[in-house]
Amino acid sequence: GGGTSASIAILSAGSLQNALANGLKPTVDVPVTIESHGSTTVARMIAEGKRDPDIVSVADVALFDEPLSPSWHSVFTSNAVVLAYNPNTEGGQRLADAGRERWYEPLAKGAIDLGRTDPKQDPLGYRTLFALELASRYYDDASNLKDRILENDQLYPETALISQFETGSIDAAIAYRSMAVERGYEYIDLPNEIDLSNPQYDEEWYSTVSYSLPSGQEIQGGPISYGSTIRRMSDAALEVFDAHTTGSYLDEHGFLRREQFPTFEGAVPERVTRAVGRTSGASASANQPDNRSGATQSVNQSRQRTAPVKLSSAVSDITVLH
Amino acid sequence: MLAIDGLTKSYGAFDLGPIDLAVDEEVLAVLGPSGCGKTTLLAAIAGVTDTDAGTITLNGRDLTDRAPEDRGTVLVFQDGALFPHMTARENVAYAAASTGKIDELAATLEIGDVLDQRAATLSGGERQRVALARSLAADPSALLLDEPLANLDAPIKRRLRDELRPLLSSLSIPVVYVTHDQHEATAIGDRLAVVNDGVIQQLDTPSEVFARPATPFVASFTGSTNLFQARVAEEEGNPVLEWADHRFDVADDEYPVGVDIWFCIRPEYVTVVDDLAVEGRNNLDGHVRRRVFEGDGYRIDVTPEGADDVLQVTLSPPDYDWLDLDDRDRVRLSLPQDAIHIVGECDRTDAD
Amino acid sequence: MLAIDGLTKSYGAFDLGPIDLAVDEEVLAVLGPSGCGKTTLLAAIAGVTDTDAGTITLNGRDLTDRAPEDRGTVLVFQDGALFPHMTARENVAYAAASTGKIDELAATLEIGDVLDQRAATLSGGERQRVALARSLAADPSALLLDEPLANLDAPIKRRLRDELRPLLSSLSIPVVYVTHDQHEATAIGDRLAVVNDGVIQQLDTPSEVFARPATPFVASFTGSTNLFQARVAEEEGNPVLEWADHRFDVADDEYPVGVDIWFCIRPEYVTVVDDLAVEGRNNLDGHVRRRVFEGDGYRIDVTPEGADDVLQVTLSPPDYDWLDLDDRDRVRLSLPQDAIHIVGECDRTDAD
Amino acid sequence: MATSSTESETATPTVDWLTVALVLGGVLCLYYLAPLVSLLLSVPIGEIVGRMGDPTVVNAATTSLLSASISAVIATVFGLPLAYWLARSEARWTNAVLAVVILPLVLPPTVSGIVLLTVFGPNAPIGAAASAAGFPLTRSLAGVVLAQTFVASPFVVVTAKAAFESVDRTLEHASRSLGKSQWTTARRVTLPLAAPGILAGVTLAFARAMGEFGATMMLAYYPRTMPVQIWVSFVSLGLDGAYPVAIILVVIAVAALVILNTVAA
Amino acid sequence: MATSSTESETATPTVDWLTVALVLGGVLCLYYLAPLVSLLLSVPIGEIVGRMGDPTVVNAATTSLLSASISAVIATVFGLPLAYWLARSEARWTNAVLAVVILPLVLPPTVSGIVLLTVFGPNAPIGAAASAAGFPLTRSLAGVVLAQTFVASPFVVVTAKAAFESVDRTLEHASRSLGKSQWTTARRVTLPLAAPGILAGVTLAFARAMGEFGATMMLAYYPRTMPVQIWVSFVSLGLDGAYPVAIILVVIAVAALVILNTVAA
Ligand SMILES: [Mg+2]
Ligand SMILES: [Mg+2]
Ligand SMILES: [Mg+2]
Repeated sequence: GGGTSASIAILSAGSLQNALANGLKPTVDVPVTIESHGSTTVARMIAEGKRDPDIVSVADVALFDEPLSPSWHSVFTSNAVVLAYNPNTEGGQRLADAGRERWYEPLAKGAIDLGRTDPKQDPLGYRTLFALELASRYYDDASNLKDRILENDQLYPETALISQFETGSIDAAIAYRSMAVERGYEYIDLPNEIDLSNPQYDEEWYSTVSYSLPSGQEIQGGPISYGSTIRRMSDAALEVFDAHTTGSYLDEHGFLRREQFPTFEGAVPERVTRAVGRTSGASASANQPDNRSGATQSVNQSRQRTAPVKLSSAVSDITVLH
Repeated sequence: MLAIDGLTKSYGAFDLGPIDLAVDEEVLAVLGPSGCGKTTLLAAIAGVTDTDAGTITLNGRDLTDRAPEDRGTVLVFQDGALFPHMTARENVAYAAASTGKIDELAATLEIGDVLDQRAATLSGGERQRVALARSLAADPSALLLDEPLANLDAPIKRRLRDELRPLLSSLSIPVVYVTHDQHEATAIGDRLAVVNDGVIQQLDTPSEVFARPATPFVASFTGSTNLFQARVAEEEGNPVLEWADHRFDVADDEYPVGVDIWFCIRPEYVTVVDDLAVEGRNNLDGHVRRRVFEGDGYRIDVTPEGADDVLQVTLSPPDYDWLDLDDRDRVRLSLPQDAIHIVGECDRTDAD
Repeated sequence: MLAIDGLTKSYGAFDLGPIDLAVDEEVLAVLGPSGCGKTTLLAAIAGVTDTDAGTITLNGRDLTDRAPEDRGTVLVFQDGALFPHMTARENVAYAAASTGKIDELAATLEIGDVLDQRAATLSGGERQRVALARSLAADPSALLLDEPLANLDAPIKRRLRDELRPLLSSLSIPVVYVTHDQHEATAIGDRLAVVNDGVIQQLDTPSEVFARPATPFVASFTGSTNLFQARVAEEEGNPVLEWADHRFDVADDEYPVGVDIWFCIRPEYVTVVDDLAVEGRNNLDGHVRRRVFEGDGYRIDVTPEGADDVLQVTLSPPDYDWLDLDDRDRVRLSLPQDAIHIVGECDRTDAD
Repeated sequence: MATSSTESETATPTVDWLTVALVLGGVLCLYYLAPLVSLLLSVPIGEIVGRMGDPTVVNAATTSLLSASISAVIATVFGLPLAYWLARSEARWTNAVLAVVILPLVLPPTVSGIVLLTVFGPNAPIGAAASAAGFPLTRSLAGVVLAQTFVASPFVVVTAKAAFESVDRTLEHASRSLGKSQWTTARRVTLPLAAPGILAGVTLAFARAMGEFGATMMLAYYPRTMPVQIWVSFVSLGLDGAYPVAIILVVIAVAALVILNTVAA
Repeated sequence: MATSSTESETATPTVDWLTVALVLGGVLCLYYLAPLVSLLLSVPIGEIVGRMGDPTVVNAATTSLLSASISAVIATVFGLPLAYWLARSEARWTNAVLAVVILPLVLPPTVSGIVLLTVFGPNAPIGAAASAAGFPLTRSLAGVVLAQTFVASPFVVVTAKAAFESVDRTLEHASRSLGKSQWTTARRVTLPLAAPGILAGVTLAFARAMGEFGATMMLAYYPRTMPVQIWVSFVSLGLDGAYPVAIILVVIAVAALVILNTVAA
C-alpha cells in the first residue's frame, strides 16, 4: 500500500492544504504527509486506484457518494462562498463600495471582471451558481442574477483563477472564505442565506437549487461540508483524524466549525467515534439533515448497496493492524 | 590464403555473387566499374556488411560469422577514414602495438613530417599514406584496399601506385586491391579479377586478361576497343572469320563453322601496312576517319571498306610522323592472326 | 588599384598592422610564416573580419565599412570552401551571371569532366580549380587568394602554380596571393610582401627581396641562410666588413665605421675557388663539415677558419663532381663583393 | 567446420555490446510504450471512434493542431535568427543568452503560465493594450500560442544552434565574398546545410506544443487544446472520459509529426 | 570622403538582414526574459534569501537536484544505446521506434503521470511487487525519477541520435577493421566525435527534469521536488508564496546547467 506505518498520508482537497500543513501538522505527534489536489481529482485518484492514502478529505461530501463510496465519513467543517475582490482595480473598488448588500449590482451591470471556476469540474463552480440563484431570491431587486452576471469567459481552472486574481487580471472572484482568509484577500462576506455555510438553512432553502453534472449526476444545493474518512485504520490514523476533524486550526484558517460538527455518516467504526469523542447516536441523528448532496433519488439505497463491501475491507484492515 | 566460396548478397535490385575466389600471398586486383559490387565484396570480407550466403576463410579459419575486429582482415577505405579527432600519429598508434612500430611505418611511408598534424590538415596523398601506415600497424593477416588512390590527383596517384606495388608484395599476405582504373589494376595486381554486375567475369594474370578477355565486357573495359561480331567459317580446313567483306585467319579453332562470335583485337596490335601493294591474308583496306593525339601517341580511326564499324589503331609519335596520314586517306591495315581473339559466341550478351 | 592605409586589428595577444599597401593591376604575393597575420589581412580586405582602424579603397571606392558582398573583392579560401551540397557546376553557377561564363571557365580551368560531381568527391587539385572558377565567375574587381595550393600534393601544386601565373596576370585586376611557400611566392608574385608578426617587413620585387632582404627575418625566411654579424670598418677609404679573422670589401657604404651590422650572402653566390693558391680580397679558407644531396644539387657546409659559424655553399651536380670534395677538406671560398648584402644594424632584433 | 565453430565461440567470450545496447534501449522503449499500451488497451476502439466525432474533441483537435502549427512557425521564424546568432556570435554573453533560452525548459509550465500572465494578462500594460485593440492575449488562440511558444520555441533555438554550428563559417564567408547578400547566403548555403537539424528542432517544438498543458491552462484555458480537454474530461468524467481523448491526441500528434517529417524531408 | 560616404549609403538600401535577425531574436529573448524579470521583481531579494534557508525549500532543492541528476544519468545510460541504434540501424521500423521516443513529448505530462500510475501505481502488478519488496515506485524518490525520466529522456535520445548520425559510419568500420571491439570503437571513436551533441541532449534532459511537474505530481508528489513545492506554496499561499521558491529553482537550475556544461566541456 501507499501509506506506510511510518507516517499518515492525507490526501486532501486543495483548499485544506495550507490548513493541514501549517495548522494541523504541528499539533500532532504522528508524522503526516499531506497531498492536495482539487477535490474532484482527489476523488478520481482514489477511485481509480492511483492513490491509497490513510485519510482522505474532500471539499464536498457528495464526492463520498460518487465516485468514492467509503463505508462511513465524518462531516467536520464548513466553509462559505465569498466574493473576493482586488481593491487595487477599479472594478474591485466598485465592489468594495457596493458592499454586502448591493454587491450584485455592479456585477449585473457588467462593470466587473469576475472570475469563477467551472461548475463541471469542481464544487466551487456549481456552488457559485447556487449562491447566485439564492441571491436572486434573497434580494428583492436581484432577479435572474445567473443570466445577468454569468458569462462563459469567467471560467478558469482554480489555479488559474487564483493567479488571474492575484495578478489583477480580474477584479473579483468567487472563492471560499478559507482561501480569502489564508491569503489575505479583501472579500465580501455574503449573508448566510447565500453563502452555503450554515446547515441551518439546508432543508428549506439551500436544497431548492440544483445542478446537473456532465456525468448525469444531479447535484442538489446544500451547505458546504468538508468530509473526511479513514481508509486504513490505526491508532496513529485515529489520532490524526481526531485533530484533523476537530482542531481549532480550522477556525484560524477561515473554515467555519458549526457546533454540530463533526457529524458522521454510514457505518462508523466505534473506535472512530470514541476517539473523536462523539457517540454513534450523534452520527445517526446527523445523518438525515446533512444528507443533501448526491443523487436525488435513492441515495440511501446506493449507500447500503456498497457499504457491506467497504466495511469488510475496512474491518480486515483493522484486524491486520491490530 | 583467403578463400571465398559462394558468397552472395542482395540489396535493392542489386545482386552480388555468387563469388568464388582464392587469394594466396599475392595481390589480387579487383577491377570493375562503379556500382559493380567490388566495394561490397571488400566490406563482406572485412565483415562490415553482412552477407546472404557463402563462406569466407582466412588461413583455414572460418571468418563468415566473426565480428570485423576478429577477422584479421584490415580494410583501407577510399578516403582513408582517418579519425578526425586525432593526429596522424594517434591514428597510427590506435592500431599499433608499440611506438617502435609507429616510427618504422612512418619511415616506410614517409609520413614522419606530418605525424603530429591533425588528420583534417593532411593533403590527399598524406592522408592515404597515414591510412596505409595505420592499417599495417594493425598487423593484418589479409589487407583489403578500396580504391585507395581514387580521389588523388594524377601525379600523386602515379607515385603512390609505384610505391605500393613493392610494399604490398613485401607483406606476404593476401591483398585484395579494388579499383576502377585499369592502369592501377595492372600495375599493382599479381592477378586480376574483372567484375561486372556483381559477378567475376574473368580472373587471370593481368596480361592474360588484357590479351584474351573472356567476355565482351572485359574486352571493352580493358581497352580492347576493337570488338566486333563475325561468323566462323572454314577455308582449306582452317578456321576463318567472316567480317564485313573480309575473311581473316584465326588461331582459335574452338568454335564450329557457321556460329556467330565476338572477336576483338587491341588497337596497339593493328599495324598500318606502308605499301598499299603488299598483299596479305589478314590485310584490310579502309579510310582514315579521324586522328586523335592522346599525349603519349596517336589514335587513328579507320572505316574498313564494306563495313560501318570503326577500327582503331594506335601509333607511336615517330610512326605517326613517318606515315604522314591525313583524314580520308586510304590505308591498308594488318590484323595479325595471333592478335585476333575470339571472345565467345554471340547471344543476348551485349558488348557493354 | 587596391589601397590599404593604416589597417590594424588586434585579437588576443596578436596585433596586425598598421599595414599600408597599394596593389595595382598586378599580383602581390604576401609571404610569411603561419600565424603572421596574412590570412587576417586577406579577411580584412574581403570584409569577412572586422578591423580596428584604417581604410581600404578599391579603384577609389572606400570599402572600409562595406559588407563583404558589396566590395567587389573575391576571396579564395585555402581549402576552396566549395559548397558541399552542390555539384561543381552549381558551385560555379552560384557566382556566375550566365551559363556561357560557366562553360568558358570550365574550359580555362579544365574542369569540364568534373562539373557534375558533388563537391565532396573532387580531388584536391580539382577542388581548387573549381574554387578558382567560381571566384572568377563572380567577376571580381580584386582577387584575394589564401594559400590556395597549401594542402595540395607537391606535383599538383607545381602544375597549378605554373598555370596560375599567366591566369592571374591576365585578369588585369589587383590580386593578393597569400602563401607561406617562398617558391610559390616568387613564382606567382609580380611583387612580394614579406610579413612577420603582423607587420610588412619588406615589399619589393621578388628578386630584390631575395637579393637584398631588409631584415634578418626576411633574409632567413627567403633562404639567405648565410646570415652573420660583423663590424663596419674602413680600408683606404672603402668600407670593409670585419668578420671572424677576415675583412671583406662591400659595395654598401651606408653604415658608419665601428657599427655592428648583419650581413648575408645567399649560398648559391658563394663559389669554391678551385686553386688554393689563388689570392683574392674576398676569399676565405675553411674546412668542409658536411655535404648534403638536395635532389637538384648539393649543399656544402663550410666552417671558416677563425669562426664558429657555418657558411653554406650550393653546388650544381657537375661542379660537385668536378671538385670532388670530401669531409674535412680544406677549401677556399670566394664571397663576391656584390653578393654581400648588409641587412641592417644590430640591435635587439634577432635573426629569427 | 567443427574446429572453426569452436574457435568462433572462444573468440567472442565478452558480453556482446550490441546486446547490452539493445537491452538498455529496449528497456527505455518499453518504458515509453508500456503506459501508452496500457492507455490504448484501456479503451475499446469503438469508444475512441465514437469520441472522434464529438464536437468538443473535434474543436480541441482543431485548436491543438492550429495553435501548435502557429507556435512551431513562430518558434521557427523568431528562433532561427536567434539560433544563428548564438551559433555565430563571438560575444561573451552568448552563454548568458543561451541560459535565457533554456530557462523556459527549467521552469515548470504552470509557473511559466503564471509569470506570463503577469506580462500578458488583461491587467498588464501589454495585455491591456492588446485587449483594447480587440486582440486579447489570454483566453484566446493568441493565449494558447503564447503559452506554447514559450515552452516549445527553446527546442528550435537549441537544436538549430547546434545545426548552424555544424555549418562551416568559411562557406558563408565564401558566399558573401562571391557577392551574395547575407540573406541569399542564409537561404542558399546555411539553411540547406543546417536543414536536418532545424527540422529536428521544429519537430520537437511542434510535439512539445501539442503536449503543452500547464502554461496553456494558466494563460488561455479557452479555446481548449487537447491536453486541456483531456484534463477537463478526467476531472469531470474520470479516466474513462480522459483516455479516449488522450489516445486521439497521441494519434493526431504522431500523424502530424510523420507528415511534417515526410513533407520536409 | 563625401563621395564615398554617399556611395556607401546607396549601396546598402535593402533592409539589413542582420538587424532583422537581431530584432526577431531579441523579441524572442525578451519574451523569455520578461516573465522572468517580472518574477524576479515581484519578490524582494531579502525574502528570497530568507526562504533559501527554509527546510522545505532546502529539501525540495536537494530532491530536485538529486532526482534530476539521477534521471539525466539514467536517460544517458539507457538513451545513448537507443540513440546509437536509431542512428545506425537500417531497419525500417526505426521510424516507429523514433515515434515512440517522441510520444512522451507529445503527451501532456499530467496524462503521462496518470498512465505511468496505471503501470507503476500501487495497484498495478509492477508497482505492487516493487512496493512489497520495500521499494515503492510512487511517493518516493524512485517515483520522482520515473516521472522525470519519462518526460526528459527523449531529449537525450533525439539529440544524441542526431549527434551519432553526424559521425561517419566508415570511421567505425575502420576502427573495427583495425581489430577494435564495438565497445572500444564506441568509446574512442564514436563517443568523442558525438560528444558535443550528446552533452546538449543531457543538458536539455537535466533542465527538463528540473522543471518536470505534471507527471511528478501524479506519480510521486513526495518527496517534493521544487516544482511540486512551488505548486504547494502556490496553493497554500498564492503567488507570494510560490514566487520565491520559483526564483530559487531558476537560480539552482541555471547554476547546475552552467556547472554541467563547464565540467563536461
Ligand atoms: Mg566503391
Ligand atoms: Mg592562414
Ligand atoms: Mg592559412
